[in-house]
Amino acid sequence: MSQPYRLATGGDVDRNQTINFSFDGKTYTGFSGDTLASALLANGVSIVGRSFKYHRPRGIMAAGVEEPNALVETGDNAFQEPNLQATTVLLHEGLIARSQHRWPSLAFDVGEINDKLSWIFPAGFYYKTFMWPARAWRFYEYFIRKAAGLGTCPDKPDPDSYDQRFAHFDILVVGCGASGLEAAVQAARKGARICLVEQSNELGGQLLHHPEQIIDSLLPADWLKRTVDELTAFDNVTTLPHTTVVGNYGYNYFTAIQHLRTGVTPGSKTHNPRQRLWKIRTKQNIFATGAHERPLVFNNNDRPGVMLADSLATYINRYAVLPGRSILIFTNNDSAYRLAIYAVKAGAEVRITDSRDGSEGHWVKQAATMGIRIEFGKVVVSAIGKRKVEAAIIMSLSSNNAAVEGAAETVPCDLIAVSGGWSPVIHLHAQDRGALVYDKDVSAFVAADGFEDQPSICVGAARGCMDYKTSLEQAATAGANAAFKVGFGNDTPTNISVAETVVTGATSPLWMVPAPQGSRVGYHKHFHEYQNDSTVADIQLAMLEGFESVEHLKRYTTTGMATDQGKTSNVNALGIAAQHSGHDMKDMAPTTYRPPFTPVTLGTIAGRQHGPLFSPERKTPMCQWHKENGAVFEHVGDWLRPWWYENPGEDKHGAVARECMAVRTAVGMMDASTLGKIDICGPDSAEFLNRVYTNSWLKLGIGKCRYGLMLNEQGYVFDDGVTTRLGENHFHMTTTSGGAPRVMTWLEDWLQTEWADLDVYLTSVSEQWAVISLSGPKSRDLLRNLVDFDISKEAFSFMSMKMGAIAGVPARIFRISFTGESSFEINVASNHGLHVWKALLDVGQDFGLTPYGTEATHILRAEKGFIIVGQDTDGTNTPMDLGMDWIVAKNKNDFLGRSAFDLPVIAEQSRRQLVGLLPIDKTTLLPEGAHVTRMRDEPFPCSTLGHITSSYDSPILGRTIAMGLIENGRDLINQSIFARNLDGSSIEMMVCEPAFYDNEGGKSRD
Amino acid sequence: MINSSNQDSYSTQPLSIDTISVGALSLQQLPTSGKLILRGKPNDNAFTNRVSQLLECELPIKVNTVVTSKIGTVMWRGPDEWMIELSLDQVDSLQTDLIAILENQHINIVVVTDAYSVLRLSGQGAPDVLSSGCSLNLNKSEFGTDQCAQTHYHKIGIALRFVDETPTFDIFVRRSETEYLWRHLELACQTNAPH
Amino acid sequence: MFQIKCPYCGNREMTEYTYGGEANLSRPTRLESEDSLALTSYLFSRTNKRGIHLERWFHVFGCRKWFNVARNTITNEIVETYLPNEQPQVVEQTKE
Amino acid sequence: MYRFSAASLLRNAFSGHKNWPQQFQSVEPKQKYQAVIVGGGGHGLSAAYHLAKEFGITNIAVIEKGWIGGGNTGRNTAMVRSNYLQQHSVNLYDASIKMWETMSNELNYNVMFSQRGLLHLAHSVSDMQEIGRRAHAINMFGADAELLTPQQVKKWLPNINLNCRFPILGALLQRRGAVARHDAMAWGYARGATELGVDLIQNCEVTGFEINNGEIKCVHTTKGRIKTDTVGIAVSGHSSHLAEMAGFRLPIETVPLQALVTEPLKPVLNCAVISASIHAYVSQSDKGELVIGGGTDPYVAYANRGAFEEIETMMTAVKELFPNYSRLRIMRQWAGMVDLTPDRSPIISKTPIKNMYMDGGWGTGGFKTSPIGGLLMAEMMATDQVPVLAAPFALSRFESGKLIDEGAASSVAH
Ligand SMILES: Cc1cc2nc3c(=O)[nH]c(=O)nc-3n(C[C@H](O)[C@H](O)[C@H](O)COP(=O)(O)OP(=O)(O)OC[C@H]3O[C@@H](n4cnc5c(N)ncnc54)[C@H](O)[C@@H]3O)c2cc1C
Ligand SMILES: NC(=O)c1ccc[n+]([C@@H]2O[C@H](COP(=O)([O-])OP(=O)(O)OC[C@H]3O[C@@H](n4cnc5c(N)ncnc54)[C@H](O)[C@@H]3O)[C@@H](O)[C@H]2O)c1
Ligand SMILES: Cc1cc2nc3c(=O)[nH]c(=O)nc-3n(C[C@H](O)[C@H](O)[C@H](O)COP(=O)(O)O)c2cc1C
Ligand SMILES: [Zn+2]
Repeated sequence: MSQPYRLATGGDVDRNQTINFSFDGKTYTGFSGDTLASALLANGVSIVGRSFKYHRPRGIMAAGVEEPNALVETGDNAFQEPNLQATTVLLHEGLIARSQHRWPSLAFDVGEINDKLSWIFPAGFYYKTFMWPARAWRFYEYFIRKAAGLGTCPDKPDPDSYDQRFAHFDILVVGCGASGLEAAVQAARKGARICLVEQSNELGGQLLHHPEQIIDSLLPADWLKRTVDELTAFDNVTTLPHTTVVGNYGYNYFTAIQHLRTGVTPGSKTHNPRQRLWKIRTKQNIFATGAHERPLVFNNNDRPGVMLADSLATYINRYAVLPGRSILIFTNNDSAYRLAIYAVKAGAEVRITDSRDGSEGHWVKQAATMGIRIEFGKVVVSAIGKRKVEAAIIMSLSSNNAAVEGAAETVPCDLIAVSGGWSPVIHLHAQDRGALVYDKDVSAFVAADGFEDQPSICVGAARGCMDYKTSLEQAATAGANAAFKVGFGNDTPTNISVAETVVTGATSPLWMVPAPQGSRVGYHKHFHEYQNDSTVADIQLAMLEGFESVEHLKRYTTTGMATDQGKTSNVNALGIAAQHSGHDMKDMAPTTYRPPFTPVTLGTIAGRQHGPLFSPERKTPMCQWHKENGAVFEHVGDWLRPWWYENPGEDKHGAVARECMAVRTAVGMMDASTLGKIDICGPDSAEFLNRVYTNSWLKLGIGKCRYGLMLNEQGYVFDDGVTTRLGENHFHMTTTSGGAPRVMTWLEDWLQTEWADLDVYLTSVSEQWAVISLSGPKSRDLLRNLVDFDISKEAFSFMSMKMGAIAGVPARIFRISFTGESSFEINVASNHGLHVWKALLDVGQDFGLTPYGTEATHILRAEKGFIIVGQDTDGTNTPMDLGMDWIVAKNKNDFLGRSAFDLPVIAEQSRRQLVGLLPIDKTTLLPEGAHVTRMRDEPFPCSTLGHITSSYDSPILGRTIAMGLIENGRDLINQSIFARNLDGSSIEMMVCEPAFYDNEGGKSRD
Repeated sequence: MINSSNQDSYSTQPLSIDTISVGALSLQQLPTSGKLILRGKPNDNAFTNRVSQLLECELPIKVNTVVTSKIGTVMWRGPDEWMIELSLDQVDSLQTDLIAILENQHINIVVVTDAYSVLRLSGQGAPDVLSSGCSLNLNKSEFGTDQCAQTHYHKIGIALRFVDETPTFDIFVRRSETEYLWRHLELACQTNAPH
Repeated sequence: MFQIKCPYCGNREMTEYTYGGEANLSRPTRLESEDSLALTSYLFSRTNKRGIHLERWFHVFGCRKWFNVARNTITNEIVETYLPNEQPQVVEQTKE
Repeated sequence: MYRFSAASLLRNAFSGHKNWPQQFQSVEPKQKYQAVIVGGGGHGLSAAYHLAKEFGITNIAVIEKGWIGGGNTGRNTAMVRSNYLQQHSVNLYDASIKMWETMSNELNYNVMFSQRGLLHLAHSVSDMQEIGRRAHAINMFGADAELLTPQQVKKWLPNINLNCRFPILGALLQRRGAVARHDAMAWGYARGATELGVDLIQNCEVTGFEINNGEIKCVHTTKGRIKTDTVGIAVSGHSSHLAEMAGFRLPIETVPLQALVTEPLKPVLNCAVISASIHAYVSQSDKGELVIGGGTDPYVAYANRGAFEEIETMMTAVKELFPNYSRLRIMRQWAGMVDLTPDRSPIISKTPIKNMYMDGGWGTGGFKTSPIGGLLMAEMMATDQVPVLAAPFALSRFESGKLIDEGAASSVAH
């Protein structure tokens, strides 16, 4: 029969919509409205997973996010998703689910041997063994890793897409149970902007399975409808079902995960994202997040068929599934009596074992009236049945809860429903360091009172309030109050929903059921924590071994460290520890609560930020042309720059050599648009430059350019570039491409804080200007054809700037050179960049104009011994180290970094200095980064003299060249030293001045 | 002959595409507009008066506001910084005029026409599209008529201008980062437009 | 995640700002720095305050202004923001 | 010492695991100790162990304000490597790796030291230059380093997206690079120290020092006044606070550093991988979680938590490197407070107070050096001499300006 455990009537499932799904290859049917868990239960599937350590068979225990056992993998191939709780997977057509962490099958799992051997392997056993022989850990580890882990990671990129949204609200209400809805309605009525979030796909919380709960004389369904309708009518309310608030990062900043669709849409379009990350900024927050029921801890309490009482009620009333026929309820509080009533109504046989002495509560009385057998003062000491509960053993509990006594009765049953009390969901409060106190009445931790000035409050079950009437009152007050605090209306709620008062008996804590005297297994199978198989015995052992702090307990026993983060187990674990050490619960503190509340898909946080959207791929105005003309690109920061241009049949080496030679012998052109550019204006501009650069700027003539080095306050070079005086009070600064934002921020800093007296304005114009560097002996002849002014050597001297037109558009042209050849840096408005680039190409044909990339530039400048900041410097070099003493003004009182020159370290003898290096063998290319020794083949380990910063094969010189930062390098000029390969071999090289070509510099002035 | 607004050679807008629309949402790369950054002291009456006279509107001194005049719009960018957006062919003359009237004052006028491009996002749900990477509060009450703001979209800086109640926003973005923003917004439009 | 109130633009997410380190470090003049202690303590030494910390922030995605913030480094509460040429109103009392 | 072994496990199994001795013990402080170590993290515990073991000084106490190993030791991503840039650093860190290699046996405690290899990815020409320089340096200084091509990277990391936004051009491999079980190291040292007679005092905060003529005389704690004439400080993120108590100031800023774990998985990543330029690093724990970290939050904070922003940066980076990790889920995130120095190198040093020593400033990377840091501080405490390995890391370098710059190499934490 299909769905043998489905009830004929009732529930929120749609029996007209059958859904086919598979679990471990077997196909089943369920109904629309089911979760995977409810559908599996309806089909009588009792084993769903295996536990982490002992591989014990496990079934479904809960009905929501607190489920520790029933973890499955869904989807195939790229759509595979491991470790999902069957209780939170919505059933959908074609759902493929698999059990995990078992081999070869769920039913017969070889790993179960661990359970047999569990008596040898208590908590932390792995710290005590696997140490022989020495260093054998990697061997053991191989097997241990295989045995550990749960699901498997997909091996293909995620085909799904994810969305992100930032949103601002006045009030965030988390949880749409009775409390959350009431709070939201109250606040909405006052006019505040509200975000109402519910992790389940349906609104209603507990009300969804408490069908007898009358509110405002309405049945729950009707009250829910009325309330939701009212909320929907407000346009100041945003309701987000199937959305979980996962993180409270403080100061009213929350993250939430919205599930936008279920199931797999193969080939799904990017516009149909699977999940959305919300970043929510609010002013007031109400946590109406309910409470999680706790299990009771007895021998074999993890057997399939042991379920949380209220979860079982959920399956019966919400999903119309009664997964057993004969239910033994084991409780220490009144709430489970509701289940008794539902279960009997659904046709089950029910018997109740209550550890308390008695209760006069409403439901207890009702259950008694219905003739349900209730036994007080008794406990389940053990579950019987390995793959499914077959019976329970019951004994009496001694008056101090310390022992069990009397005869053991075996009660046949196919389900044991347990309720060990309720733990309010205080996670969001606690994540933000909200104070917690132990509440005796609730037997759990709740948010501490006295935070009226705080923006967040817990209400309803989340505050430990376990009856609807008070919860609703509390919620209504909180809602009105929150609205009032954000400036809407007064703090008095209107038309509070009223529930009947229900008398309930007190919860009597029972952290663990004592093991019967002489029991062989003792506490070794009392699981307080299911997924990681943490038992009462483990806690006892840890404490015996000196792990007293609960944080130690957690880490030694791994309790609370599983995917459910101890939602059902943490309070019990504390109770057990308290009991064991003789502490009062009020002196115990839970371990730290941390985001996320429930696990969050990594891809959801990444959103669309991957591939080209990971970070901007910045392109210059001429980029498209480069692409179409064989450019191989280099990533420089976010920029894409042509590295070299590959002609058909060329390799990198050939292409770069061709480009270099073109510049040296004819003319080349490079896109230098990525350079940082800053417009500097104001009466104190020259003084400002004087302070940020090492050299003098006051006397620079208008229209003249000068190279400058910027130092940080430690006296080390951090950027360089050419700055030009456009007018008396007006300069144009260039910076390195990568350093542009940093330099701008740095300059603003000095201007706005330390030197606020200087009248200077800075404006970034990096992207206003496209820059084309035209370089080579024929550059002038070429350019002449395109400009409308005199560019002769006499009229337009080296290191000066002129404005005029090129190819019909305005330009600023700078006579500066980074290659050592006669060069023109042509700046035109970015939108003209491509136009001018193409115009140059047209005219350039006759001159052998060759576009060249960054690699050629680097070679050309190295031939000249020009540094690249960041390559030939590493943030620890002074200008003197770089052989650039000439750029440090001797007569200036102060500039940034100057003071540091007085530090002993700067004056030190053995500093590394930039020198040129010539391999004795002209064809040997020195490895960049190679370190240097004075002696050939000096055995490693040894000390370094320094390292090679730049190394190239120079086409014009027909040999390899290099530069390096070498200790006392300048003293070694004309001596030979040795670069050392990784294998220790030596390459002999000669130290020289860092300049290899046209050392007089005549060419660039040409 | 030489004219910075020489339209023919303005061949290279950052994107080759102009407009997409998805449902009610549209995203558009606006044709290049003229843009000037104006710097000066807001408490210097000589400065503000002269600028106001020339622009025929008050200089927006109030934080995050926009003033529209015959010449174009003036956006607040900081306590001593404004951006004037105007038609391309008026950039040179306005620059010249400003320089002339503000002679000998500590001010600065910089043309940034090409440094930024402007994307126009319009349609119901536009704030949600922007919110896919922008943390600014775009609720109507917080960001509406005559308002502008500089903020960020994921990793890049943007400036937003509220255009109309459709709602329509103009987004000023660095030229080289335009494509990044466009691609993000295009996908966000597809997600947020009702299907 | 805290917000910072830019003295010019108003409250914005911290993601719009960059941190600029401790405020009120006094940069020794050339002469003073010949006493190298003044210089090295300016360069390296930090109060690293547990409690109210005076620090600098830059509104990089906004008005591009530097300003100062008094922030409690234990709770991240922003007590005050003020301009570079101003003095904070908080006099540090709280240690914890 | 009670020896842990397979045999002892079996023996205890037969008695229901009821007879295991305490691994370590928390006691109340005595009035006087020969030496006091402030901070019960890896460094403090290692110092105590080595002081007792190597120098025979056992009348000592470790004072811990919370629970031992609960500081950064308990919240770090447990990467152990010595592939630093500067010679002094490589020497120091490699000496520590050598101690790790024998630690399980030395302590008779399985610290799960797993030398599975560690890759630093290079995403640009300048990254390549940086790892090239580092590889050559490490090699020359006697530790191990190799340079990998992208194809070799793919062999080590079958799921890597070589062609990510910043394509991978190569990697630096250190085969002896490792991960370890961080808590076990703390507990192992604590057990070893207890065994040698050291007093571990938990839940006891140092609140002040009595200093006479520039000499340490007495330590004030929340459990009373303790006389001693030698003090070692190893409190990582709290260093400045302790220094303030002693009346001096440090070149340190304390910033949050965050990390997180995914749900446990079957083995999917068999080495550790760091990408400094796109800000993430990943390894898989023996239990199966992917342990992920990134860069620090930028501002001073003592809150043991950070901004979501950094988490987002890490997740985008991880997805960019391993697009198949996208559907995995994050189970828990946390943060520590790390003590950054200007040059990102530690301070192992005498202090302005006589007989007060410090082992700190390890910033984002001092888990790996718990053994050596502790040993060096122990030697200073026992002899008042500065060992050769420690000398370059003295506080005085911030007066001379002779820094040991590891900044370039540590833009991402590990
Ligand atoms: C997220 C993260 C990832 C990291 N990843 C790595 C990594 O992969 N590899 C690596 O090598 N390093 C890593 N680190 C750095 C590493 O964790 C630390 O450098 C190292 O643990 C420091 O050890 P410690 O013993 O000095 O400090 P801690 O372990 O922090 O111990 C200091 C102890 O001092 C105590 N204390 C402080 N003040 C007082 C007081 N007044 N009185 C008494 N006790 C006090 C503290 O409670 C604390 O327990 C990481 C750090 C973090 C936060
Ligand atoms: N012992 C008992 O009898 C018992 C126990 C619990 C609740 N209740 C009853 O239920 C009434 C409470 O209703 P309530 O509204 O306080 O709780 P509830 O459990 O009905 O509702 C809480 C809702 O919050 C949601 N939620 C929790 N964390 C969330 C998150 N991070 N993000 C999004 N959604 C989240 C849950 O899915 C749930 O729907 C109580 O007043 C009580 O009468 C009774
Ligand atoms: C290497 C490593 C692995 C971890 N694995 C887990 C884990 O599997 N489950 C878990 O809940 N926490 C895990 N944690 C995090 C701890 O639970 C905890 O968050 C961390 O030690 C910081 O302590 P705190 O959160 O109590 O402040 C791990 C931490 C580290 C350093
Ligand atoms: Zn601002």
